[in-house]
Amino acid sequence: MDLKVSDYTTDDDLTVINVEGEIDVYTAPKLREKLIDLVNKGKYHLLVDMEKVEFLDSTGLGVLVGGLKRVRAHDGSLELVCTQERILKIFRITGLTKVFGIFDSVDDARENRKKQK
Amino acid sequence: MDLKVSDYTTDDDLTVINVEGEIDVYTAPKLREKLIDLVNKGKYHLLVDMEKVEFLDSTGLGVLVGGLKRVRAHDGSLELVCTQERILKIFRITGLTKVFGIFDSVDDARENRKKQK
Amino acid sequence: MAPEIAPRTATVELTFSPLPVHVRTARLVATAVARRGGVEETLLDEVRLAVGEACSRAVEAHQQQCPAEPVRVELRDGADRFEVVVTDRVPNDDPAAGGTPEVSPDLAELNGNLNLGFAVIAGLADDVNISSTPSGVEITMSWPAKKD
Amino acid sequence: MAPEIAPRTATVELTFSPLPVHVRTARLVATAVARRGGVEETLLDEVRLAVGEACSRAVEAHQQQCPAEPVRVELRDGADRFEVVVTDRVPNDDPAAGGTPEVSPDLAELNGNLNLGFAVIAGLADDVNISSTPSGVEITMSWPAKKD
Ligand SMILES: Nc1ncnc2c1ncn2[C@@H]1O[C@H](COP(=O)(O)OP(=O)(O)O)[C@@H](O)[C@H]1O
Ligand SMILES: Nc1ncnc2c1ncn2[C@@H]1O[C@H](COP(=O)(O)OP(=O)(O)O)[C@@H](O)[C@H]1O
Repeated sequence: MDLKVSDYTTDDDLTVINVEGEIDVYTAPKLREKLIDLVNKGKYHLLVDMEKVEFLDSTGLGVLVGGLKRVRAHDGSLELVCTQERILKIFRITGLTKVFGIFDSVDDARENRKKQK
Repeated sequence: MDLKVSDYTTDDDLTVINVEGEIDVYTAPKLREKLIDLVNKGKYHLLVDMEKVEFLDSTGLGVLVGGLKRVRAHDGSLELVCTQERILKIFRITGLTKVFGIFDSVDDARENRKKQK
Repeated sequence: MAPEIAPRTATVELTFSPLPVHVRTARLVATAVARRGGVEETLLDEVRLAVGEACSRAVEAHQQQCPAEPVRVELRDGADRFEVVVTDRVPNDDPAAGGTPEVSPDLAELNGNLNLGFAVIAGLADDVNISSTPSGVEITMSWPAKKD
Repeated sequence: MAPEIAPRTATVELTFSPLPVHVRTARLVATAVARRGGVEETLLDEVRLAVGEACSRAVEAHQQQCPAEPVRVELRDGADRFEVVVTDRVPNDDPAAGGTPEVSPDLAELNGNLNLGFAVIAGLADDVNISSTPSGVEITMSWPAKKD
């Protein structure tokens, strides 16, 4: 029920953030702090893995949008891994599928990143 | 969460009632009907298997006491199988451990019944 | 709200039509709020059961005397105690006097002996107070809670 | 209570101090009552999310303007609809006008764009009504329910 957030950085300089649990008005501050913290440490290419997210509300969306704004200020990127229909639906309803790159797996996102370089 | 009640009669004429789920103010009527039904069918030796009961409140206790009264009117018996501490606690708090025979297993109860014959 | 609420006490209040099914909702809410309020896991079973008993009792009383009135459960997440107050609106019904005379024997059996319910509450709550007022019966129960 | 309640409608009402943690309790209760009220399993996710959004919005508004006042959620288990009414007590706050001007940018970010919340509610509830009255904002949402 609560939120677990952890991260690691790949050798191609992508920081993957694993999020597990419910991202809601109660737990979103934790994710927000993590994103701010990473940007402060100079990590500007973020990939949020949402596969273990059980619940996401608009507060969580707001935090992701906020993170995107932060990394963009440094020419960075914030992309998502998400295949769960119930979570994707929320991005779709709010039109945010057009704002975030959404991938089926961490590997897909890394592949895409290599292509763009 | 809801209550499942089923029964079978052994060849030594003991009717075992399997109860699964929560016995509370909402579901107790179902158990009560089952007990009444069995007594009406001439089953006077009942053994209620509580091993799969997840919750029991005083309404459930009341139904068991009511069943006991009914079978006693026919020189019958109503005994219980229960090893779950959280359920036993409720019988203890209300003093009903003195009223019901409580066994560790259906086999134990049948063994005891043979001895008494 | 009762006057004794400390200003910083967070409260959740649930009111519901007097139906047995809503006793389950009350148990669910009480357990969830107690858990978050720092009541130890080992005590949550007791909270669930005691709150259920108090609500069952209130539902039964309302069904007989005022089926249109809701039952009220207040959950107070205080500094070091988690407190639950279950209030019915059946005036001058003395709960400890044992059984309501008008109940049909079947219903009384179905709902258990009222005193069984009280025995359960008394055996489970860390601290219990039952007060019968002109506007109804108020059962206050509490358990220790740890803040972290 | 609102005048439109049919006499036989069973209701559950939850009021809570405006804290994010209680939004979880509201979600929990709404989902449980909807399930029992006959709302299809496939719609429960929508109920959970929409009720959470409406409550988050009310909690945010109360925290800024009236932190001592509780937020109210009414669940009406009617004949063929399950209805949820979330009421705040922030007067003349026009929710659809987009954002409260006094909010610090950080808080606004944290709580999401208010319009995102409304977008979610509008996208999920089968039927939504938002009314801003002198005593507060009332969001009414409903879903079909089957009785058996
Ligand atoms: N989805 C649900 N809807 C209604 N009632 C529920 C639901 N889940 C649990 N309950 C009830 O609420 C009580 C507490 O629930 P919960 O805290 O989930 O129990 P547990 O700790 O046993 O998992 C239970 O006694 C049960 O009756
Ligand atoms: N024990 C609990 N205490 C508080 N909140 C809970 C609890 N269990 C679930 N919740 C919250 O209530 C909502 C609905 O719970 P539930 O019906 O049990 O969910 P699910 O159908 O996913 O099992 C969830 O979004 C979760 O935030």
